[in-house]
Amino acid sequence: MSTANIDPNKGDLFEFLCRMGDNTLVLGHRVSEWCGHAPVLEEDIALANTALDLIGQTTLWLDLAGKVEDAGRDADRLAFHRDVWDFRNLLLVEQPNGDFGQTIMRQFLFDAWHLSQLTALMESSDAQIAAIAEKSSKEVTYHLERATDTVIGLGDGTEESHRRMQNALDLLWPYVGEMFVADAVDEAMVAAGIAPNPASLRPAYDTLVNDVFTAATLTRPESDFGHRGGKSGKRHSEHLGHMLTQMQWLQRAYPDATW
Amino acid sequence: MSTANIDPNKGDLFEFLCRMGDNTLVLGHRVSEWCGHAPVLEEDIALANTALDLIGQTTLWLDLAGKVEDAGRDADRLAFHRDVWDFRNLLLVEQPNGDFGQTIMRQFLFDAWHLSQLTALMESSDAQIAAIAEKSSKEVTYHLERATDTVIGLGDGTEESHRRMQNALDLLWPYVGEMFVADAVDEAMVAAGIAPNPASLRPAYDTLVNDVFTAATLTRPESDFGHRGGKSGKRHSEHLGHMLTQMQWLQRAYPDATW
Amino acid sequence: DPQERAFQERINAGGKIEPKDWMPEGYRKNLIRQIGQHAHSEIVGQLPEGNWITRAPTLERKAILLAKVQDEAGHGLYLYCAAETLGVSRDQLTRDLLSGKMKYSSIFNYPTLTWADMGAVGWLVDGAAIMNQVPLQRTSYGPYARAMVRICKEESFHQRQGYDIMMKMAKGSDAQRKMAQDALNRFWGPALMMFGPSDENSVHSAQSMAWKIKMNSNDELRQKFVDECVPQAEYLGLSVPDPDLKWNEERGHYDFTQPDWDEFFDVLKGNGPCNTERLAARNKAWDDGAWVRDGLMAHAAKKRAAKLAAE
Amino acid sequence: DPQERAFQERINAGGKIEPKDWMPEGYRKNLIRQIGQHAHSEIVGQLPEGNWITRAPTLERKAILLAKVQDEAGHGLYLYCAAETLGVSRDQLTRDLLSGKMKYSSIFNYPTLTWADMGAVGWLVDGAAIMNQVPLQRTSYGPYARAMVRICKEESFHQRQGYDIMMKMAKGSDAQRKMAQDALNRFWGPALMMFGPSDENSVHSAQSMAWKIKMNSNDELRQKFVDECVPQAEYLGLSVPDPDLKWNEERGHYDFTQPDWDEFFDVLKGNGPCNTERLAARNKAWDDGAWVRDGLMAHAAKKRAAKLAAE
Repeated sequence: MSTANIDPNKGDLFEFLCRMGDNTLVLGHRVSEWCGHAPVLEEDIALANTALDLIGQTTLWLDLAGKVEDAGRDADRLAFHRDVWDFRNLLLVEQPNGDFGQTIMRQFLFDAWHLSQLTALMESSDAQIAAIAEKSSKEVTYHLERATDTVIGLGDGTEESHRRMQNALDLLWPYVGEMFVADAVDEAMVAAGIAPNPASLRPAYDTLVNDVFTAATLTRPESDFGHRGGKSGKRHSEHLGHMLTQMQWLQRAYPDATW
Repeated sequence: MSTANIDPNKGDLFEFLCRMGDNTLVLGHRVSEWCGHAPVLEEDIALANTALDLIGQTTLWLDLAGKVEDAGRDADRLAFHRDVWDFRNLLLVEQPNGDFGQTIMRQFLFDAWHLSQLTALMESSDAQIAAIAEKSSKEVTYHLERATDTVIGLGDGTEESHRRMQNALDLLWPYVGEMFVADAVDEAMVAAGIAPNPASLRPAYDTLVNDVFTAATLTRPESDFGHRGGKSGKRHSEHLGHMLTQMQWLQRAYPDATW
Repeated sequence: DPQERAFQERINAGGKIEPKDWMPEGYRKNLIRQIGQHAHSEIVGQLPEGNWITRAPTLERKAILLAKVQDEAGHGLYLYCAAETLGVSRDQLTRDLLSGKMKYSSIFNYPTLTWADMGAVGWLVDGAAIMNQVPLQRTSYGPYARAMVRICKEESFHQRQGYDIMMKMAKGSDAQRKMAQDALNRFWGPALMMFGPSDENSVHSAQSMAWKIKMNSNDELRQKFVDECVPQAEYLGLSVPDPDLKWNEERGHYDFTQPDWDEFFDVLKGNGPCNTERLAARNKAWDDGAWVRDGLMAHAAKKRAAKLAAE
Repeated sequence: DPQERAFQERINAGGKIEPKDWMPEGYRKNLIRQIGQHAHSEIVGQLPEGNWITRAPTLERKAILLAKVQDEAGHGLYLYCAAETLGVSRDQLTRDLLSGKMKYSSIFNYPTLTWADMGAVGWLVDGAAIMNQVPLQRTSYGPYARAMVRICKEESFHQRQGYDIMMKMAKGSDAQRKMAQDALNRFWGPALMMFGPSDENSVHSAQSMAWKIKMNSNDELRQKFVDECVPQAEYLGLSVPDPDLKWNEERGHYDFTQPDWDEFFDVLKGNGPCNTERLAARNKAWDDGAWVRDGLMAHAAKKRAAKLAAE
């Protein structure tokens, strides 16, 4: 990845950075919705911690996106003043929290991709991206460990916890495929040595999640059909718009205020 | 009521009209949240119908409020561009839908007050208010009939439906008192022959709801403690702000658009 | 079979079949499937539009949208009644919807993402529905034909309202125009799919047309729809997302690109963007409402018993 | 009782009582009540602030608020641990919270209605909490005193963050200033109530002070709080909602109006604006989470069993 070094189109790089930042923004928001409502105090703390890391990463990615775009938008402007069609997060991360099992399964499916993406980005030809990836990967290593343990603990727990985890997996699996599909933006990133080819991350991902599902006594769904439209922004789910009403209301209502 | 006829302070009249219009706006919104999710098709239709009536009444009240205020705000401007502290609806109507029983109990407790308020307003010294009240009272007569039948049907239905209706009543009863407490605005309305003294509506209300609770085999809560702060705007519940994020997002995000 | 022949001749002569008339099992079954599916579509169709009721931009728009969704529920009711005349209960049909055994129109498995989608749904989705339904006013089964008459009247009203929303958006601010174009981009293909696959691939077509429970070929209606929509899109100043779209002087029709039929079959299999959510929402409404239905029935039974005892 | 006398003398001499030391039943019970109530307050206290995490105005503010609420959960954890050293389990304390048998600070029964409330809660509520807690770093029970040291450090940080939010709001746009004043208006009285009723009406005061599990009188702390807050409000350009507030040269303190004690007792009885919701939210979290706790315990048991079998 670090061998090539063609200067990418500014627009492609901006898109790529929004994808990274919107994933953490949207997932961070979802996780923060749990605040005060987790099944046990330790989980309240851990979920808040995860959300906190993701919001921090968002600031890094979206500030850099704003710098690349060079149109006077910073991370806050990007986070709070775009409408659904401008969001570039994976459909997976905008899915609702559901029960705790659904939240943790979503986290695990994302973290497993996120960590390998960040690990690859640490070798990016873009030093700023490599630096953000390095910092983030430490946090995400911990997220993945926790999510893995919890998926295994609940998958291989009681009959009810097993059933709920299997339901969560069945529900969320169709959102996994989108992570690994490349488009023109990805190709431009690969050509510039900035980011890995999404498809190249799949084999390791499959190995990891298969091992975890086995330990968790969960059955991986047979179909690998994958919904698309989040990372391209072409067709998000209805959930994102509802999230934005909450996330952006204050900034939309008081556009001139500083906070 | 129609004997006195002192010209009221414009501000008081504006407040009063906002109270009427905000009640119907907020309750109409809540009821519309059911759309597509009711327990049976006939209820989907009936709930949509109720919401529709309430939204229609909102337009009448808030347009009149805007005319009285004479600052260039129409019903839409008032509905979609005020923040929580400027809302004057009863706390009752902003309470969440809960289960269907809670929704219907809220409707009944409100309708019973609403109809007697509108009936009194038909005698208002203000002809425009009397006209809106007359039109609305026809719709609300029907709302009250339906809500009454449903409260009785579910209260005196199965054990489960009885339990749920009693829970709903216990939960919502503390929001009834606010309807009957007069403040300076009410006193100004009484003095001007515009609106009845809120307290004067209580005896008939008590008779009505007691009869319905008896028929529904429900026990009226002992305490008549009543929460306040909605109609004065001093302290709404946390629910209203969340409702506004949804209700007002589009108008806040695109303040220059016409729709 | 002379009974079947007489039945067919009556249909050929333009006669109506009524509930008490004899009819072939296949006719009954096909009608139940078709009417039921249509009823389910009205019910599930409440969801994508209901999604924007709480975010409507003005009180008037909110009222119009509420009224529209209410109409759809009403259509569902007429259609379930029409199906009941064929000897299947609404509860049975509902259970078949909720279990996934019966289908509803695939279009409702697409999400509504901006306010412009309320325009696009009214304009294109109701537009396509009308195109399908107007001929069904002349369908051979009496109760179905009569339900269609009422429904078509309201649907064309809805379509005009949808087009009116699109107009406001297309003639509005830059952001609004962008929303309108984006909505058209997302709904064009799915709307074309509403007429079903090309006739050569359609399972039920020939027999259904003989029985007059299907009045036109899928391709015929799709062409008619395209011919009607393209000038409407032009009037809005929006571009139809089909680079190969052009007027064919010779045919007197627009040539256009077929929608993505792989996507269509994917959605049919349950892989549409919202299949899972739509069915989950309906199932939840049904399950959460069980105590209400039970409660009201128990009360009605008590009242009947009391009345009997008093007599 | 010589044992009790020795115990009291040790306290008088500034000694610390540790978990394994003998202690009077009343001391233990009072401490459990006080520490448990404090822990519950941290837990329930997550809710009013959690209410704005998803609506925070900037990424930084969102992160700060998340960190703060996380700290509160952490404080809850320390305090439950401190209580556990007295022989009561966290689960037991939780059940007593959820059933309404144990209390939490009444302040959390007030709603948070605008972003300025995040400022007011930090400034006034954490401010009042610190005023109560700083002296408790010297309380006689060792584990409690040590928990307080950690907690106070973080709380004073939270208070500064709250004041910083108020500053931004008070120096911001008209709407922001209005929000800030409105927040102060709503939280001033409830904050004064946080010190408890006047000492003559306080049940546990005298004995608790002798045992050094209460270090100052309620009125004394309330006065100190007012004296500190009034100049801070002035600096913000906000007015304290008390028309009779004025500096009393002679006393060297501000004279101020007592909060509405009827309201205080109403809230205590369960009639605060949010009592029902707060308890319902905690009960729902607990009930909905039962399968998670059970699942993780079952898994841990399986792992232990497997490990044992392997040995």
